[in-house]
Amino acid sequence: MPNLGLFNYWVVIVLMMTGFYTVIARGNLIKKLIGLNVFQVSVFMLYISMANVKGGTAPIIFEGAKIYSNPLPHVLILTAIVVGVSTTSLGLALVVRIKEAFGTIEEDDIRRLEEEA
Amino acid sequence: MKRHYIVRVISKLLIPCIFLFALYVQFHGDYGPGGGFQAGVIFASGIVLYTLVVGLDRAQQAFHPRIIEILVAIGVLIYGSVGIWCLASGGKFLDYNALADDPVRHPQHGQHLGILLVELGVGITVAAAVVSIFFAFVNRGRS
Amino acid sequence: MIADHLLILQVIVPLLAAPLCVVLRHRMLVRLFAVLVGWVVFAIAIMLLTRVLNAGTVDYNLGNWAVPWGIECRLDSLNAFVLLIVSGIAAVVLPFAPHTVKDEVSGDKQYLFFAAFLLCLTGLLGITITWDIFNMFVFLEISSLSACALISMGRSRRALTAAYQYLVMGTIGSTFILIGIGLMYMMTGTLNISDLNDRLQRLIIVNQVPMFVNQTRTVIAAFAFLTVGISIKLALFPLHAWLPNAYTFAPSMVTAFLASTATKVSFYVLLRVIFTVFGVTFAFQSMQLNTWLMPLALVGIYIASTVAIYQNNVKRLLAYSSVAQIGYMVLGLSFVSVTGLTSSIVHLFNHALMKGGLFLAMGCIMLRLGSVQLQDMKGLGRRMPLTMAAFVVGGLNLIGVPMTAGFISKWYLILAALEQGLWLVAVLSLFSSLLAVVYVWRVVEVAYFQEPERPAGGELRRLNEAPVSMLLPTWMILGASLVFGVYTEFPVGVARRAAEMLMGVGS
Amino acid sequence: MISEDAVLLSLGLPLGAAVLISMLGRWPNFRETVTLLAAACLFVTVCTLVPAVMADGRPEVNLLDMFPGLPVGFKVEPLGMLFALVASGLWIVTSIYSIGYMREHHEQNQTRFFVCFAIAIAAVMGVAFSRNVLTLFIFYEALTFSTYPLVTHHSTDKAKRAGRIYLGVLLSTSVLFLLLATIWTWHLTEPHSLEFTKGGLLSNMGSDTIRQQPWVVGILLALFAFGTGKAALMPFHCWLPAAMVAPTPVSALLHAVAVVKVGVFTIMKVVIYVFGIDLLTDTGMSLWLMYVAGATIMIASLVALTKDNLKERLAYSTISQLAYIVLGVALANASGVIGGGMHILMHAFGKITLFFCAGAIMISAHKTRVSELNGLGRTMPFTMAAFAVGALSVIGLPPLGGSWSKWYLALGTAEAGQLPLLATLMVSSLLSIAYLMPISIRAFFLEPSASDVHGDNYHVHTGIREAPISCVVPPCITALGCVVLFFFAERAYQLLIPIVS
Amino acid sequence: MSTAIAIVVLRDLWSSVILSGIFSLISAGLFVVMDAVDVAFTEAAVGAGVSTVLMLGTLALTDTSEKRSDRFQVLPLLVVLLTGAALIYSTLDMPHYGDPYAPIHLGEPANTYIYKSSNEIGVPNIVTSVLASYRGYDTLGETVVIFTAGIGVLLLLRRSCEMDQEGKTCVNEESHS
Repeated sequence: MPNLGLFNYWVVIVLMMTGFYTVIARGNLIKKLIGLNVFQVSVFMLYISMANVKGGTAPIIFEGAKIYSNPLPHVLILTAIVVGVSTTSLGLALVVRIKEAFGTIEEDDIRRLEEEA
Repeated sequence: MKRHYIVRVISKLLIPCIFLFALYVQFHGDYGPGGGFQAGVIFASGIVLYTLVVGLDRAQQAFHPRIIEILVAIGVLIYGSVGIWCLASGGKFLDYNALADDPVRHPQHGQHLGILLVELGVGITVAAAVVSIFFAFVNRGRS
Repeated sequence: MIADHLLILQVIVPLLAAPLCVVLRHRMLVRLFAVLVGWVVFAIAIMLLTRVLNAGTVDYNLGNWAVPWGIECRLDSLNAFVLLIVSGIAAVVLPFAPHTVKDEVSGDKQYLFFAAFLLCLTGLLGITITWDIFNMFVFLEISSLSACALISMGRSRRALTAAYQYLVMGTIGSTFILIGIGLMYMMTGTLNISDLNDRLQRLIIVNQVPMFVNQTRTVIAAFAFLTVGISIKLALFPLHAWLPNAYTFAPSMVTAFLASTATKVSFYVLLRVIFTVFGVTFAFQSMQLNTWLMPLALVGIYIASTVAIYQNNVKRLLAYSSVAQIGYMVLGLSFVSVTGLTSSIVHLFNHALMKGGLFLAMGCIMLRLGSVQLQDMKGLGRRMPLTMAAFVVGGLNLIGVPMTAGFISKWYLILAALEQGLWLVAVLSLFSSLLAVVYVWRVVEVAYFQEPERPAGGELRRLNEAPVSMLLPTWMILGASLVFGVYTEFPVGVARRAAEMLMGVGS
Repeated sequence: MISEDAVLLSLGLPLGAAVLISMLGRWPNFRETVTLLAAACLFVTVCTLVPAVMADGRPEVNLLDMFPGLPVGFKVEPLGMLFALVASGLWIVTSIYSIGYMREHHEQNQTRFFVCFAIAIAAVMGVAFSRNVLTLFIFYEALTFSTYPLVTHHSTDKAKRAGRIYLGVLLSTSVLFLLLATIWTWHLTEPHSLEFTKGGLLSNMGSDTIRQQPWVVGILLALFAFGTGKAALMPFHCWLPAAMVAPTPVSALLHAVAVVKVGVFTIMKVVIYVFGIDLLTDTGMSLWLMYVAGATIMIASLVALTKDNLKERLAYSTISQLAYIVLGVALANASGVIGGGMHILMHAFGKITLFFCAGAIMISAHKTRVSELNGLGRTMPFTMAAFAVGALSVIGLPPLGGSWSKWYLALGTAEAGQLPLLATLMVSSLLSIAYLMPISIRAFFLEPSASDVHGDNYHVHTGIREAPISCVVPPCITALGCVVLFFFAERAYQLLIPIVS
Repeated sequence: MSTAIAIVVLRDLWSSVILSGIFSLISAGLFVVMDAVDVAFTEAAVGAGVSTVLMLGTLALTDTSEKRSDRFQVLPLLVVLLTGAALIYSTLDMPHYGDPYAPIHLGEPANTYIYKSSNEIGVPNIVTSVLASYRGYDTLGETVVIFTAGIGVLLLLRRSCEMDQEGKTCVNEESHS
């Protein structure tokens, strides 16, 4: 059963798709953003799990540690997290303004309002 | 939250610790986990808690939005100017070795200095940014 | 000493200028400062291009860390060219800004607006020069976040929803790109572009079987994710849903800037990933990418142009025509020949000019007329002669009339098609330019051969021509498009060099 | 050398005139003076080129290199020389005429009118002198766009619809077929070139594809022939009748001479200098074109019979006459080509006369229909006389210019052994009599219809009432030209001989 | 994982926001398990902290419950399944979890980061040294991203009721039309 080692990727993928589905299928703007969050976080998991090494430790050098997990993905993900939160905050700000302008945060209602306008 | 004394007292006690912890994370990032970004977030969360306790107005008196806004910029500027400094001292952009008094034998000094400043920049920007975003939201909610 | 660091300064100057704008805060000061920065950046770009053309590629290792440990920036004839376009457009658009921004963004926020604009510029430039694929992602985010903020500044409330749509779709796109990067990194362990290209051809042991990295299913999936992600950013049909709204409701200058730079840079990224990272053989022989792209491009051209014909909001009309024009670029790419690539790179340049000019003209009309609806533009040819003349020039460009830049692109596109013996494609793409005639001429007829109907009783509000500070940039860009429609050595020459480099033939 | 400057000048003059006119819009008299001066100077300039060309000189100028190895430039050769002479010469007459016409009609936007007119002439010169297909294409399109405002001049709905058809047909044919053909030619030649070369570009430098698959030649010829919509070859002729909404001077110069002739001229240039007559005769790929032309001749003549509106009738006659020229080229033998070339000249004079008269009638008698012309010969003797002459010339009866070109064309068909086409020519001449003569007959031999006697035009009985002098002189001049050309056709022949030898 | 599912299913936004916070927290835990302490730290601070706070703030300004959308779209599901399939497909040739011979662990740049950084940079925390020095440019970009977000939010949300020079009156964003 060689693929056992891939099991944890599969979990990550399922998570990703849950988030992705929320983004494209749900009508509620906030819900979309939450979905986006889930989506991104699970992508982060993909990166982190590829960085891991059996019997490795966190990449902080100290005596007695030989194997470290790969630090590069960690760095990338640190950056990516920041990007994610920035996106979320901007999106939320937009949602607030949309709520003020349209009085709703449901995609369908907004579309209807736009057709009228 | 003006009337919940327990909460207020506890948080009054808590907030300084939070700031302290933030500073620790900020400058201990080289040795343990953590660094500018985390520190910034923690610092910001401290301010957020403070705002929740004392209310927006007093909070904004303490941390004037305009100041915060400028701080956001300052952080980036610090980071960038470190890079420029490296240029000025004959290295490539962000080449901290150039900052060391003796780049050949002890480049680490340069690296230490560079990383310290850079992390500081990140910390300031992050903290200020989060706070100003938070303020913006709360302001919007009020009026 | 500066000369060695020009490459990085190209990005750092606007990057640091943005926070300075926030510190300065004063309105006039910020405006002047932004304009200044724009021209400095343009100057740098020109110097860089000349150097690249004379001395070949320019490298810059950030922090003096050798590849693959540090991040590298590299400039070759392709991205030097893109750099020139982006910075040039920015330099022209910035002086244009104040009048339009004045009645779109409230006074005490303008410094933020300009800061965001500079950040967007930074992002685009950063994407263009970097040679590190993850770094590309970071700057992609900078540009798209700031662009989103800029779009949301439009007058109509629909600008908000447009911006939201842009944000969500853009983030999905960039997350796809992120996945692609991750998968590729997983199989190669590097992020540097040339390093990637090199390691993709190595042998590795997968499930106890040796195979080439670029044959592994992981890399194939990575390729798919990257292509799709970039196509979203590029608004390649059918992933263009975000573009029309964004262009229609964004502030005039923002539309002009984004329309002529953002999609171009995305197209550059596409070229870079397909040709430099994966290489022609992989992309077009193993993956058969062109068999996907060519139909998509053609269908995109036709549907978008047809939709454009039925628009009554001229800005939206132009937005759809942008989607169609992107189709032309991708079509040129899908021929996988030097001429084809030349055509799409030349078109990248020309389209930046013509669309920029057209949207600037729209900005002028928006300022004076307060609307860009077709029925409000009756008789505008006599009321705003210079602006409408500019529009006509741009329109002729879109159609591809001889002596305009558009003709050059068309010429090479058809030539490339014929070289490949693709008759149908040649005829189809010629025919599609007739659709352009239709949607351009609708506007021209209304503007020149219809009398504006007077408001009941009241006399017709007399419009004065747009201010010089707006007409000048408009005409500068369109003038350029005319000049390059006649003296083609420069764009075609550079484009051909870039194309040969991408195809790996000649110099 | 002087003639190089002359070539540039012949483009610069009209353009400069256009600029001046647009600036002098406020003072009509100066404006018109500029037009006339420009026209005169242009004609003189073109004439200075004749000796050089007669002496087998080929003055050439390059403007710029648009693509590597593909310049935009000019090179004068006999055919273009002849065409330029016709166009520039008739511009003088037309401008005299149009000044009178426009003022008499109190037209709007006269400045725009004259500006576009000048630009159009410049474009025609560019076409006439162009050295390669690209240059020709550029000025061809320039002509299309510069004449569009003239067609929609009245900016009524009718005019706008006509404009759409005009632009639609001309642009789509040129973009779809002509451009494709141009690029294809560029692709087919080894080394790539679009130069008009004696004996035929493709037969000299064509890559192997040409020799291996002659059908390519056929397709290419089709693309070129139908691509030049201006030649009004059926089925792409409908723009010409539509364009008749334009003011008469436009119909006269542009749609009887300049524009349509640019069309046939393009076809001639392409056949002679791109394919080369021999290539076509060898491959026999121009046969179908002969029959298309023949069909156009017949159908157009028949349609002309049915039209009551004078200008439309003339338009259809133009279509059939143009097909004569195409036929001459398609025959791909010396007589045919020469006949075609001469017909450009002859038909130009004849047809412009007819249009002038039509305009004059419209001005003074306010009549546009053939059926209203009864007895007009008494009130407008000069006009109607000129009309008669022009008509006869178009029909091709001696002693008028038209007879020569028809003669050579007939000769050509005979040489090519295309008897059915020869018959076509004969029949269509008869038809042209049928649709042109009645007009003169009505004018001179019929009594004015009753409506006129009591109608407002009481002047029918009050003796001569001609159009303003500036509208009567031009037709007389051109009519005279028809006669003169009969006797001086030799010159034209001499000029054209080199292109087939 | 169940949390994620729950987020999709739940209609009440309050709880789904809280849940997403919890989700981030859990994932932070997972990161720790996978030896990514810094990331875990950040994720906890950001995902569970900042984002949640902001989302709650937003909820306070907007609706708290999602409208039940009766339409069930097939297309999104298809897209998602397709993407998922592509990803699963991609995993088949992946090095296994924790496989020390995976390409990214062998060779450069990883090894240098791990074994040389301590004397090149002299900082024990490799992540920090990579973050701030080797890939300092990325981090600069990251900072700028945050800065951008800050500016964007201010542009969007800051009320601006100051008189312009042009004498234009208070520009209220509500007056969008």
